[in-house]
Amino acid sequence: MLEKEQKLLEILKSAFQVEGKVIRNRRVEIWDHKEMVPAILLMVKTQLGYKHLNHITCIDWLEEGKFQLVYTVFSHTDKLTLFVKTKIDRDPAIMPNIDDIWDQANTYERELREMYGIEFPGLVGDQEFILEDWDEMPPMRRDFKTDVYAEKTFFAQPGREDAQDVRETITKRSGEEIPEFAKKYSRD
Amino acid sequence: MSFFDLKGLLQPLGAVKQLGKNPHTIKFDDLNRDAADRYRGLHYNDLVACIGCGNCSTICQNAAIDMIQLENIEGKQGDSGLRPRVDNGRCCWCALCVEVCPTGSLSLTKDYIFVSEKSSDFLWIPGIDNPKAEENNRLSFVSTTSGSLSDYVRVPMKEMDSKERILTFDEVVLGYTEEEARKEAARCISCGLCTEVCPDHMHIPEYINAIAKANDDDALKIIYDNNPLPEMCGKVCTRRCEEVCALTHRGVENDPNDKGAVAIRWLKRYATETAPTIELMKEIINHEVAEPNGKKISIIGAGPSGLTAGYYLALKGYDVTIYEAKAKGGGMVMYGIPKYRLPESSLDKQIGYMQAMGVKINFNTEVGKDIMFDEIYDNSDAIFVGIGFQKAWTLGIEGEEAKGSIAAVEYLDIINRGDNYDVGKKVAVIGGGNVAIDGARVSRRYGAEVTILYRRRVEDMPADWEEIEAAEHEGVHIAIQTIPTRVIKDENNKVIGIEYLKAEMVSDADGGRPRPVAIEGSETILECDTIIGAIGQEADYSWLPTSYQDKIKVDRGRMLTNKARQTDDPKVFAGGDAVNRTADAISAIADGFIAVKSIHEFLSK
Amino acid sequence: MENKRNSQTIAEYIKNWSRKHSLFIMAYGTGCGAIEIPATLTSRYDAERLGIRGAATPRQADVLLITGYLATKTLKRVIRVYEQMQDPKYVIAFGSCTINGGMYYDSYNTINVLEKYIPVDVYINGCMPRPEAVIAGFQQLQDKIARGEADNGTRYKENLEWYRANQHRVIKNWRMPDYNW
Amino acid sequence: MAREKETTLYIGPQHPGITGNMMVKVKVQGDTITNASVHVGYLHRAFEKLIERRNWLQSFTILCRFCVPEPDPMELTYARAVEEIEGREVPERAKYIRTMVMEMARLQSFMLWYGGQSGSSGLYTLGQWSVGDRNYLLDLFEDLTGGRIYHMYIWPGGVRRDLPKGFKDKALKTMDYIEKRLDEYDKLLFDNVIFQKRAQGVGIIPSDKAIEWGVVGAPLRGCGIKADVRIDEPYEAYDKADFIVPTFEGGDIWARAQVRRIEARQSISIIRQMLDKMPEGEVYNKVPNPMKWKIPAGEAWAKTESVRGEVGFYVVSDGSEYPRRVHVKGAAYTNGVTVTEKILVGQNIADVSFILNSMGVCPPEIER
Repeated sequence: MLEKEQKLLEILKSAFQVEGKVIRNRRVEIWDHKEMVPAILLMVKTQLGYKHLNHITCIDWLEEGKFQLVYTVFSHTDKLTLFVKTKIDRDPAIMPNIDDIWDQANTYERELREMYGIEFPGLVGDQEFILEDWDEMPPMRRDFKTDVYAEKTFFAQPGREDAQDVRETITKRSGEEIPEFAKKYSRD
Repeated sequence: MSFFDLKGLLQPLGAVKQLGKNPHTIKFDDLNRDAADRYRGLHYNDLVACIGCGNCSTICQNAAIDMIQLENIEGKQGDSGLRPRVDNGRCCWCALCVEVCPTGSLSLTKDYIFVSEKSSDFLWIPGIDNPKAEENNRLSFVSTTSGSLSDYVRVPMKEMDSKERILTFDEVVLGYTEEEARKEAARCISCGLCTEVCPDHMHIPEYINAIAKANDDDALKIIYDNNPLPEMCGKVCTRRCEEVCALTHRGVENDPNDKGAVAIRWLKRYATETAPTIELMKEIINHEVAEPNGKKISIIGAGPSGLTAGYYLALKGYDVTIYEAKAKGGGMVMYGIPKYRLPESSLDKQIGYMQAMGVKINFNTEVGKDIMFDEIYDNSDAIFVGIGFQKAWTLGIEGEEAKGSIAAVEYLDIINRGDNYDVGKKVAVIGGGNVAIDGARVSRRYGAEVTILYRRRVEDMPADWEEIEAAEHEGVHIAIQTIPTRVIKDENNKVIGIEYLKAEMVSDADGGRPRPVAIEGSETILECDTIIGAIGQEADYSWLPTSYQDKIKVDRGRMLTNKARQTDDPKVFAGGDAVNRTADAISAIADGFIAVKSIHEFLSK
Repeated sequence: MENKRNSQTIAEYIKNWSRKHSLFIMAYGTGCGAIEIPATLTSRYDAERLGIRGAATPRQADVLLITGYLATKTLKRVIRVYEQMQDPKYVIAFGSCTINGGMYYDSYNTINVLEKYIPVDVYINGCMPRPEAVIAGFQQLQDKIARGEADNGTRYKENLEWYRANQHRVIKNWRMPDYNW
Repeated sequence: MAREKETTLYIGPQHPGITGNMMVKVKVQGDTITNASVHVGYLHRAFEKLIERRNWLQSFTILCRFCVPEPDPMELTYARAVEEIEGREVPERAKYIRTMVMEMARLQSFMLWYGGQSGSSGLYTLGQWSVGDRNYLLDLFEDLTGGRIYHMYIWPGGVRRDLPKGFKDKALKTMDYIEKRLDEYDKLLFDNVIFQKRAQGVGIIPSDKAIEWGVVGAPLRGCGIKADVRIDEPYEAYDKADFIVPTFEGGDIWARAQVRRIEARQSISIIRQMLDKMPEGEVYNKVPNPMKWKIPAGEAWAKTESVRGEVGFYVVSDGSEYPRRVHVKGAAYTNGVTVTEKILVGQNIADVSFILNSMGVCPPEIER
């Protein structure tokens, strides 16, 4: 069981001294510093047959002040998926560019640059990918509040102002007084 | 492939053979054909079945559903009076609102064509805008109990085995574990319909949500906001809140009693159990005590209402003294409820906490005997009377003064004081309330064979169904539709049996609940050594000097107060069983809480 | 129908009658609702029965279908397309999103109320509207044309400033030629 | 021959031949494309942002909108990712129903592709046929799920409702009809010399580069590489189904079309097998009250095979009621952007929409 997975992990561990684990069958993850990521990806692509870059994704851990980047690569021969994960600072967010390893990484990185504000030194291509004339904070950052922005920018159809809150209606009728500190547990 | 690929040129011409065929184009007149039987079209709401809980509005990820007040729909207990209105400019026809509707009143219909030239036309009140949808059989996507996303089955409460528990007075209910409590709390849809029914208007959805969010400290704090005896309530409350729970409307399969309400009582109990010591309680609840304001308040009776008033007045900086005739606080809760339901230690802890917060309690001090009412009246800025009902009603049948015939309150009082009372081998309990069941179950613990005689049917019994079930599990026999007529005694004036008549239920002509009517000649004799009467109690006003009675009025056993629990004497407030008609602990607590506000107002003037 | 005609002159009546039977729709699938357009136009529902068919360019089209949500980036193109269309021109809005934002009401990149940016003749509710509903919407539009009330192109011109102000709120960098009528 | 001046052309977003609301900016010399760049963002609704504000169950309704022509793989992939993090079991019957729904979705998407592929080569009759016949499949969906386009049927824990009465008969009848019709389509498309001439040797993906370029789905199998999530990582009841994954050499539009031609028939076969083998039982492993449903912290990568290729969801939970991150990698993201940009070079302007159709470009999936 999980022999292929263990073997892959062993190879990577001995080559790069990375931390990692076998998540389940067909899923292996490794963690490393951001500087090492291009080297690892180049190695798995050229030597281990992980030629298919599925995607690059970013997770915003706002509380920690970190971005987690996940590079997912897949081997069509082993049918294994390898996740190369790293955490980088949110400000300034800089990550080595890998579009010389995979061309399609260019679009993924352009998207990350636009949506999270992560800089990839040496990345070519238009600054704008999906958005147009965007002058706010990169929208996928968790501190960007899309509902606030939408309310401010767009209109809402009138006629719904008479909506009432169920909890409020009942408290009004019964005379119950909910203390301030408890209100955060009320249904919103 | 040559340029003149004959096959490649001719094959497509095969399409020509479709020419004379019947087209599959839908005829113009049929364009409004019915959608599928499961189609998710416009909303329909059964306005009568709907309880306005607003769960549909909460689940809607598009904020499409507003709860609004409609004409002709009034709120009542268990119904907020609001009804959903769908903004079709938001709706995405996902039908999640249908899936979470606890009553199943909301559904989607087969109608889907909704075209207008004005954008303001798309506010849709289901049930008002398509009143005939159900009649016309247009409902398609309806809620089913099995497919519904709300969870209608409560997490079962673990109990001591019935064979084991009749040997001991240890607590029967074992309480929720943390995991169970989180799971049960997660069932709550937080509508808050329950809070209106609770006499004390506790903040139920808030503390349940705090438990669900794994924040037990906050839960306890919220509970203590207006209830200083939650552990007692968590164990023995009559919990009218659970009767109106939004999740009860579908019932639970194969169990007519359990309606699947959120176990509000058990969750409260769980929250209180997270603070097992007085020190910990002080730390968690962290109530601020105001600077002493020098005003003196006396409270008669350390029952739930007196304790509640005492606690919150003490927090406001008043100098509070409670006078209690008995050796321990808690009143009826202490002396009227058997220890397997409410252990003494649990009450001690709560009262101890109150004492630690500055409430003074003078035990063994009976007003009218050890201390005179005049003295209290003259030395206090305000008085709260929470004396409760201690005197039992008599059965009013021949021979009930015989030896071996005892009122349940007295009986429980003796047992709870720690004394013994020999019930003999066979016991007959008369009544169908919680007190009757208590008397029966206590007697079972003394090894007696117990029969409960009740005038009506089991489903008419005012006792909790859980209590009735527990009694049956413990081997209590319930003789329904029986009307006791006579106590049979021997030459030593000792009870040896009870004679009763069988009754049949006659439906009431005025539409009331069916009445029991005795069947002539159906006299039956039940042999027994003890008869425990549990048909009701009343208050004792011998402590109240006649000079005060023109202001502190008593009518048919109850003290008269205004809404603020103030008697005609502005200094005197009253609450609890002696004032309200519901005679349960939570109403007494509510009275105490209301009195605190009015006393504070009265003294702040 | 007769009453409607009575208030119009014969010439107007004939004009509207012919207009309502020749609705060339702009082939611009702006949102998810576009998926039901092929179904509406093809053999099963066959909207060509009503004189509805596609047109490739804005200049040739009568009806602009806004098939659902509009991303702000598309809004700019839609305004351009709408202004290029020749009078009489009609707009049919599909789905909840055009009425009050639909499921994207809180998205930073989609507009919520379409009629603030371009005038709308008919709304079809649904997410997505089925072909039957789409056809019902077109019938409503035909009815509106027959009544002689479908003159939103003129209204747009008259209230251009108001529309422009709303459009500028969303489109930050205009960079478009101002339309010369 | 003197070199002609290079001109920039914008194809789309409003263009009858384009596959949805997107734009291809091409530089042309004469008729030949020298450089192409795909511009997206016209359908950006910020799903991944909106999901931050929607809880685990509410998210499922919005997810199917990722790809309009084929919404079910999105629902399934999300459900599978959530189930993996939570460790939730799915009843056996639900697995079969899910597999069947997936194949129905693939089949109706193939029908749409027939319309698009033939329409972009000027063969409008087939478009009328296949898109018209697709309605019968949508009728099946309507019976089963209650929706025509957006089904919102597969959710974490199983599927929403069991099969309605009489569904099996109706489905089998529809399958028979569609199978018969597929033969007719072949006569109009694959036997048609116009299509053959236009498709063969056009839009070639070099087979040695295909994997590296990130090509997935039918275009990859059209390069002779046997790769399909359904056999690489069998999910739901695919391991109990008997089907072949066709591959064709060449990497051109013709090869991709052939792959789809066979896969459409395989879909019919799988649907029949699923209806046949489906066990009795529950279809839904109930989740708790959705407003308070928490998923333990964790990350999962789930993928399924759609018509366009593999659809992957990277789902991250931080242990709360709301997903931390749901990242969607649709098949069109690479197929429709970088790969298309590459293979368009050297082609005719007239072939642009033809190639886009053969790559299965679905813009809403790219920009989300």
